[in-house]
Amino acid sequence: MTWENSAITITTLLPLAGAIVIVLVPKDRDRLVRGLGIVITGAALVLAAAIAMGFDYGAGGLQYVLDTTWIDAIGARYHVGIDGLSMPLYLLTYLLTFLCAIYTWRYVPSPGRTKAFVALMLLLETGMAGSFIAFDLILFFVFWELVLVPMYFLIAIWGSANREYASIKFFLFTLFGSIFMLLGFLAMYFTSDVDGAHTFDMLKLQGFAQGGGFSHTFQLIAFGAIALGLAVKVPMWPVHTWLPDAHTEAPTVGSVLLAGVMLKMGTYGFLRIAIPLLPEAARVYAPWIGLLAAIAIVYAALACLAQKDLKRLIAFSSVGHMGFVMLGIATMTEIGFQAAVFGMVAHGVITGMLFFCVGSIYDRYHTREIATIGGGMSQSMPKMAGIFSFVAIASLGLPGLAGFWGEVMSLLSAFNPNAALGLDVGTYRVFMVMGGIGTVLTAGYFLWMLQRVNMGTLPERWKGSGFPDILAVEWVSWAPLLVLTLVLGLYPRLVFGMTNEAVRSLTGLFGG
Amino acid sequence: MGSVDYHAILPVLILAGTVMVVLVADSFLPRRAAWAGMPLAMLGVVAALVATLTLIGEERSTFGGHYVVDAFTLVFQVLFLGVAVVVLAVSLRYFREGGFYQGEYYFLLLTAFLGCVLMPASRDLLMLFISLELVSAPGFLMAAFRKGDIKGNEGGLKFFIIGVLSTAVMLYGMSIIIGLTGATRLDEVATGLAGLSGAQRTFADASILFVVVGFAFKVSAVPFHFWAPDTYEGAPVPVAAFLGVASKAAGFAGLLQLMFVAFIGEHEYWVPLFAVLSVLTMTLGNLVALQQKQVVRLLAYSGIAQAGYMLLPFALVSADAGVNAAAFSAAVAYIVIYAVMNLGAFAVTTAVARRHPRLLVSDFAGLARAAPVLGVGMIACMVSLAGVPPTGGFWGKLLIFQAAIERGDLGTWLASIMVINSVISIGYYFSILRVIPQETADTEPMDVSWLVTVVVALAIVGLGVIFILPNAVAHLGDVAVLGTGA
Amino acid sequence: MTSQEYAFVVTAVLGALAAVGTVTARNVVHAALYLVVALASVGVTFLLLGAEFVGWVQILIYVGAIVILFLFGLMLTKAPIGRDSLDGKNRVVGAVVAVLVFAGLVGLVQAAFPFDGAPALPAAGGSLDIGTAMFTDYVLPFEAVSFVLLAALIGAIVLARKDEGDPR
Amino acid sequence: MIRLPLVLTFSALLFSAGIYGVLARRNAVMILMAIELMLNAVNVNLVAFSAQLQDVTGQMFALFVIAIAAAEVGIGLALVILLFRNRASINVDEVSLLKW
Amino acid sequence: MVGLLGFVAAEGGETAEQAAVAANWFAEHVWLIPLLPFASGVLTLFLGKRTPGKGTVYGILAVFASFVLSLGVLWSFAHGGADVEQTADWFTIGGLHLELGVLVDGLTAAMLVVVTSVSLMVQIYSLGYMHGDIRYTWFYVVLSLFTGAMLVVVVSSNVLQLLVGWEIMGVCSYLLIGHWFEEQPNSNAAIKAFLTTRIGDVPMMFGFFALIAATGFTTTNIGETTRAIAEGGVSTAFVAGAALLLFGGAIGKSAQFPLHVWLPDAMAGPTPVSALIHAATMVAAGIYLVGRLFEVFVVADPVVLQIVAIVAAITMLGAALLAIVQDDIKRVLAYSTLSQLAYMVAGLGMGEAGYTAGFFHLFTHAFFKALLFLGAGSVIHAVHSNNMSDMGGLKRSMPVTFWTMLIGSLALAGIFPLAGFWSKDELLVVAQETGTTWLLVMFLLTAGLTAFYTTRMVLRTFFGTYEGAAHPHESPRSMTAPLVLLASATVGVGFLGAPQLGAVFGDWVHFGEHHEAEFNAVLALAGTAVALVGIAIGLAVYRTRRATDPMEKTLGPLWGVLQHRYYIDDFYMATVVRPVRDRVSAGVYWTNQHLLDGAVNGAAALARVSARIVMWFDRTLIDGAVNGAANITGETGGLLKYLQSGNVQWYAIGLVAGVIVLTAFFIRL
Repeated sequence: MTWENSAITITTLLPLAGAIVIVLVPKDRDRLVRGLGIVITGAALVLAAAIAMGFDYGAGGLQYVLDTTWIDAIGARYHVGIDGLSMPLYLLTYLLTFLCAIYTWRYVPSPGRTKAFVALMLLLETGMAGSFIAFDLILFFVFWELVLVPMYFLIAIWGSANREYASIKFFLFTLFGSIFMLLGFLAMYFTSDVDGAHTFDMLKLQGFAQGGGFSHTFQLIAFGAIALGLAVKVPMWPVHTWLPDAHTEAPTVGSVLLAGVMLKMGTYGFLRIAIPLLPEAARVYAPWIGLLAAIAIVYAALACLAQKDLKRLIAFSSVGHMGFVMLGIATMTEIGFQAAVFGMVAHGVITGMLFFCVGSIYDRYHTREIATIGGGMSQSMPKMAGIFSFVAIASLGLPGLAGFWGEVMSLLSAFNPNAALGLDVGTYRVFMVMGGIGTVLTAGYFLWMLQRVNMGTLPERWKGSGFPDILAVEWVSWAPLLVLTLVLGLYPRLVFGMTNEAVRSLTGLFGG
Repeated sequence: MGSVDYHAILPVLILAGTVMVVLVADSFLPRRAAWAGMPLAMLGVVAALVATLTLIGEERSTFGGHYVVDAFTLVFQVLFLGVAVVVLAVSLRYFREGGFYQGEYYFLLLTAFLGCVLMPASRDLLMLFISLELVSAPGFLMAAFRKGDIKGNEGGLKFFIIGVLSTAVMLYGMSIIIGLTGATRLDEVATGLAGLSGAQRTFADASILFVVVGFAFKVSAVPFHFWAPDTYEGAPVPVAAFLGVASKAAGFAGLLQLMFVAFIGEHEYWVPLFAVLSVLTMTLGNLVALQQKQVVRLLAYSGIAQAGYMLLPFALVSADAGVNAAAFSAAVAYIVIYAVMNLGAFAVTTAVARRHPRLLVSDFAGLARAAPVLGVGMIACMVSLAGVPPTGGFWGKLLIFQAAIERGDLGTWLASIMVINSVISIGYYFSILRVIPQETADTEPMDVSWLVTVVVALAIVGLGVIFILPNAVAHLGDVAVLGTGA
Repeated sequence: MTSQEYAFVVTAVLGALAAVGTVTARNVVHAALYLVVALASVGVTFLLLGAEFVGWVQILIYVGAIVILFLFGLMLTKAPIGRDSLDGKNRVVGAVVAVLVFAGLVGLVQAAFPFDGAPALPAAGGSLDIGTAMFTDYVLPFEAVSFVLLAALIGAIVLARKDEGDPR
Repeated sequence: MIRLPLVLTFSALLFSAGIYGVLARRNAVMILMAIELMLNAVNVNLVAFSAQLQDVTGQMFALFVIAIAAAEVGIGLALVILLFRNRASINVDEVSLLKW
Repeated sequence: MVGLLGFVAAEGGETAEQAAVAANWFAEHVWLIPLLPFASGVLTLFLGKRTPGKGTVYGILAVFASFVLSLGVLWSFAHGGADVEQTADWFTIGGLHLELGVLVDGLTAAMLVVVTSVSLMVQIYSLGYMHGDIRYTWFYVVLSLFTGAMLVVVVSSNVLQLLVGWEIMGVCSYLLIGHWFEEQPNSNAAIKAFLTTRIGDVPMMFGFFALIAATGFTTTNIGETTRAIAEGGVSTAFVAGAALLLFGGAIGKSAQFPLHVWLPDAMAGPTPVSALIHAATMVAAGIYLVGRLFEVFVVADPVVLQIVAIVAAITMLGAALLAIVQDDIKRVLAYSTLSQLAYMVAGLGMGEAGYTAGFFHLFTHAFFKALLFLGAGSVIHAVHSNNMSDMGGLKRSMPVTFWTMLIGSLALAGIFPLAGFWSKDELLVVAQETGTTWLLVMFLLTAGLTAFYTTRMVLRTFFGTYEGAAHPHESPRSMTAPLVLLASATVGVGFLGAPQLGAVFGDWVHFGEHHEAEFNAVLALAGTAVALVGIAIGLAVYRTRRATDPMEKTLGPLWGVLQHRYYIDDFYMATVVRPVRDRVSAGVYWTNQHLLDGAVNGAAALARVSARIVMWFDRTLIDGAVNGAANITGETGGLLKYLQSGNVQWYAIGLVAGVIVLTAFFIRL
């Protein structure tokens, strides 16, 4: 065991170990548990950062690889590694969870139960991080599903009024999707023949696919199944309906991690599995994915306009933003893929931050109804209002802030999709125009939201309620995201630099 | 006919001895101390378990091949003895406080487990039959152990009537098979059957079905399942645990031997039969379970559905020995995993029964607060039973699934049906799961026997081990497959 | 047709009638008596087949012991008399099912062992072998069965006995 | 001597009669009796085959079946008596508290 | 510092060599110009409230420094400096290489001066005007950010960098229009402005994409992309499309028909903001964009430029007419701005020849329009009302304001020798030279109208009797000083383009070969004459102050049309809204509540109503399918459970029947 081959295993499993430690802490040591949460996630973040430091960004391919036997009965191996595509998302996972742990320092949402809360959060972290490093389909699937149960409980226990419905809907929807995904995996496994054996190894399958191992029809079917599973998680229109409920009902930390990281698992899956392993099918499906993505953008923006609930609005906006990511992916171009990864990171940072804001607003007002809040937040909490506006504006894609590059590059890539798709550019230009309309509508609902929340005068009912403006804990947990929003906007190379090599080899699969 | 291999039957001897000791001791114990039967029984079971463990790696045969010790036997014997430990542990308080006849109960329970332990080692029709009866007869009695409760009587009687009826049908089948083949040893039966043709073969096939009925009753396969929900509900909860886990696993231990050894040559005939049984069982079990409000009843239907999954590998048998081995090992692995998660669920239910005797689903609300270990344990078991990845239940299903896909055509269809069923099953497992973390007015901590807590914790650990090292369980099946030579 | 076969046919017809009587009689005691006849005819069949040991066991245990047990059971439960009190509502269904079973079984038997040209059975015999086998090859099942009986005995006592006071 | 099909037919009749009894009788003791008929049918088969095959196995089996049958009767009657004590009736069609 | 010394030295008339060194220094440090205001914005944000003067000092100093540097850059061009392009790697995405860069040519230099000087004036002016405002520091923060963003647009050497500045500018505009967001109309106006311009920005962005695509997705550099377009390789339709898309951005930002509706509403912002953003600088960015990418327009099908000219003509005349009927002094100026912006667009619409003229008008207009707005602000500050009906007779109480505004007004009317005269005259000359007579007529017509409404404004504000409630007084120094400075600029800058003086502006800003502007006495006279006629009519009509506007009677039904802004806003509402309204009866009330103001709100309402439909779709169909499946399985279970009847004999029948059926089915006979 060297650092090289064990680093990501240690980093990924550290939160899991931490969760076990936390379970063993006495129940009444509330502060200790929260402190431990911060320390563990912090340590994991440091390790992740160390991995990032040691990563050779110039080289393509996997690094920190560990490939060893695991469940030979079903042919699954423990194959982990990290490349430019995983790196930004891997780091994002640790950063967001760490910040969530800090945010939790102040209080754990009703009904308390700090231990369980922190432990589930850590379990979630392992699941999320693991899905970004797994290079074996079953291993990937395990991590993918590992996320499900903790998130279910985060929503079901610490959620708001309608939590039961939301949590079950979330669970069933995603499980439904992942069953299809698993079927797709198994189909690939049984069809594959590498050195006379079936395999779940992504890289081997990729080679097998390149060698023409999967027939055209097979690819179409397998891609359909896998894409369905991934699409639910993304979520793509029209299988997104779990998301507004889940996001809305989840506790703040849950929403942040859900929006910030979990949705990316779906889009990442497209880049990591669906497209490289089934490139022919990807080519066929691409325009349809693009269409759904374009619909999602417009649809979500319209839906946002109809929202009366602040958190629900943000939730719907995620659908639209992920639409841009999917549009980028659907172009199958280098720019599109890069845009997608950037979009994922940016969405994680910005929407995560938006959920933090909404959570804190809710803490003070104890309502999420925009009409009840009634405006005037700039008067009661000028700093909060300022931060909220900043993040909202970042989210609507203002150039110079993180949200911009993912959107604009995704639209740019749609201008001319990969020639290998053999499509008339017109199709994608229509998507591009829909995306453009979406950006206008997006600006519309965000500004309208700001008008109704921040602007105007403080309604009578809130006068004298003495809301505290942003608290120290909030500053600490938010500052990194705010800085990142700005830095990514001004210096997008931070992400593009990481992903360049990996994306190049990905696009290489299409000869485009 | 050599001398008896005492090492081989040592576990059985110890268990039988314990049965007698418990019985005798009970007559000398004052009523206040009647609970002492439990530690005695526990001691014997643990000793038997140790004796079994010393046999690991051995291949022995005694009593003229009626009793065989091999990997298959050992896997199941260890499983049964482990289950016995758990059932005993959860029984203590339930029976002590319920005013039951404790000594007799432990006596009957151990007798039933004696039958369980004999089942996998039995390699002829007669021993299988007697082992089955040894499991059933005490079962009938224990099911009615809540003497004052009409429901208990009713459950016991129904269990008995259906049990005896199916036994009669099975015996009829066995008599014909013996007559046609002139053999009772399973391997000889297989050879005998291979020599049949024409109408005699047809009669033999029909008889195979009759024989299957006896075991299908035991594993509660549709349409031989009707007793199960009523009996589980009427029986004391630990007895339901026994019926739901040990008795069912014993049924499968017998069925596996019959189908994979004795009747393997006739698979073309019975594979579609098992396909139908499996599909019917899982589908009906799941759909009806969705309607249940009473937890034990729900677990009964859940057990029916799970039996459907376990029956599926039987429908995968073909001429391809590789596929058969995969199916066999999948079935064994699933049974083991099923035992762990279902026992956990029953253990929790037993503890909850103390405060909420009616055991409605809603009675589990707030369990996570009132008894955290139980709450977590129940959640883990439910999630696992539902087959949510990557829990034990998932791995078990995946093994079956893989075998099914490997088999192709019919297997693919069955696999799809199983997937759909798994999805449906989430509905009712979650109906329990979701109430557990709820906040209730009644937040007073639940008084739980430390034995139950330990058992539930063990179940959690067990599920955790399966979760982290699924390989280990997956290989249990491989180990067992060697023993049958299938 | 040998004389033994004639004897068997008579026994069988008698036994069959008694069996039908057992399941259709309106009086519980009659039913029990029919059962005695049916079981006795089975015992006689065993004897005719040359299985003496089993035949005598049948007659002694069943006719002697089990039927008495039934009668006790009937008395203890004060079983009423009359068609409605003995038969359920699914007589017709039961009859249809039973006829189907009978037809099916006879069909299978006839197909597998055609009546024409079926050889006469030799005497079963072997009562001595039974004794030896019981305590050699069959010692394990024998012991196991004894546990079944023991369990049945103990359990039956526990369930059937009238508790005073506490135990439920 | 006796031809096998005849014996088997007798057995089939006993078995069918037993099935009818189990399905049609409402009195629990009557059901028990019917079951005894079924088990006896099995024994008839076993002994007949034992004769045909000239092998004691069938007879051995029959002896075990008799023993088990005795045990079952004991258990059955115990259950019936228990039921009677609690309900003052042993009609099985009235016993349907547990359903659905 | 070396450069600065060199600058001083060069001014002192030292050697040409030193001057060249100094000139290069300025050109090479252009990047500092946008950076300084950004830095000051950040400083003000974090330290402003703790600094004396509440942070205003950072902004003013930074803009002053930028202004000096800009002058230096312009000066370097005046001394024959060459175009400078500096770039630094930014990032690479796929094959697309992006650079951060500055591109300095004459156009940039001129724009830099305009932006920094007006910004400086406005910042100083705001010291007084915004004094005591609740978000005083914040105002300066945004003002600084705006200036920085505008400067980024001006110096950008690549389209995406330009887009960054462009959008930040938009957001600053939004923030400033909504500065007093406690009042809902203000925030409405802010949103309207942002969204309307964004509707233009999206096509513009697509236009950029087209440019990038023309290079094969390799670069975003303005020079290289336009070269790629010009050198062919892409179809003419593609070029025309790209040009039109780009023009979309200009239509939005420069408030041309049909996206002009936001600008009048934008007057809801503080007056200094109107002066800086909605008169002098940001609205000119659209024109600047067209100029920056003019290569695309030139090589494109001529029809593109014709479209540009037609749009300009419509806006020019239409807005001028609207200005006549306004009572709000800022709205008068706003429509005037629309109209004047259209002049510039029209100049560009005449092709290469009009390039210099168009930008010269932009240059002069920036100064006198800023002056007029600041003057109007001074008046508003005094009378606490925007309406001219609340003013009158302020000549005496506010002399400085009056005189400076008078200069500005005359410049706007195009009276010799003020700035407006020269630039308008140049446009007339180009129109005549290029033979676009119809445009010439439009120019003259608009000029007459301009003179008329300007006269109306001055008369109604400063002459007659005061009718307001407050006690008017002259504004403080901080406000009058910028007025005076701008007034002197208004007097001076026109001569930069005077043909008689060599028209140095043309040396700086030209497209292709420098187009030497001729002086055409006939046209000059015609222009002046038209203006004078306008003034005369104005004087005649408004010499005596009346309760109702005399034009109301004169114009008859036209008055109503103009009051309703040609019903354009209403038209948007009706065409977009009615289809929905007819179907959704509940929508009627709702629409009335929310859609009274303008097209953007109308569009938003349409969006909101369709959003409801979308929500319904979401809830009913998609969720419905999921729930439906769940119900079906549940119901099946509900029926199946009755199999478990509780009667054990039924169980037995089930068992035996099962055996029979299974045997019958599977037995091999």
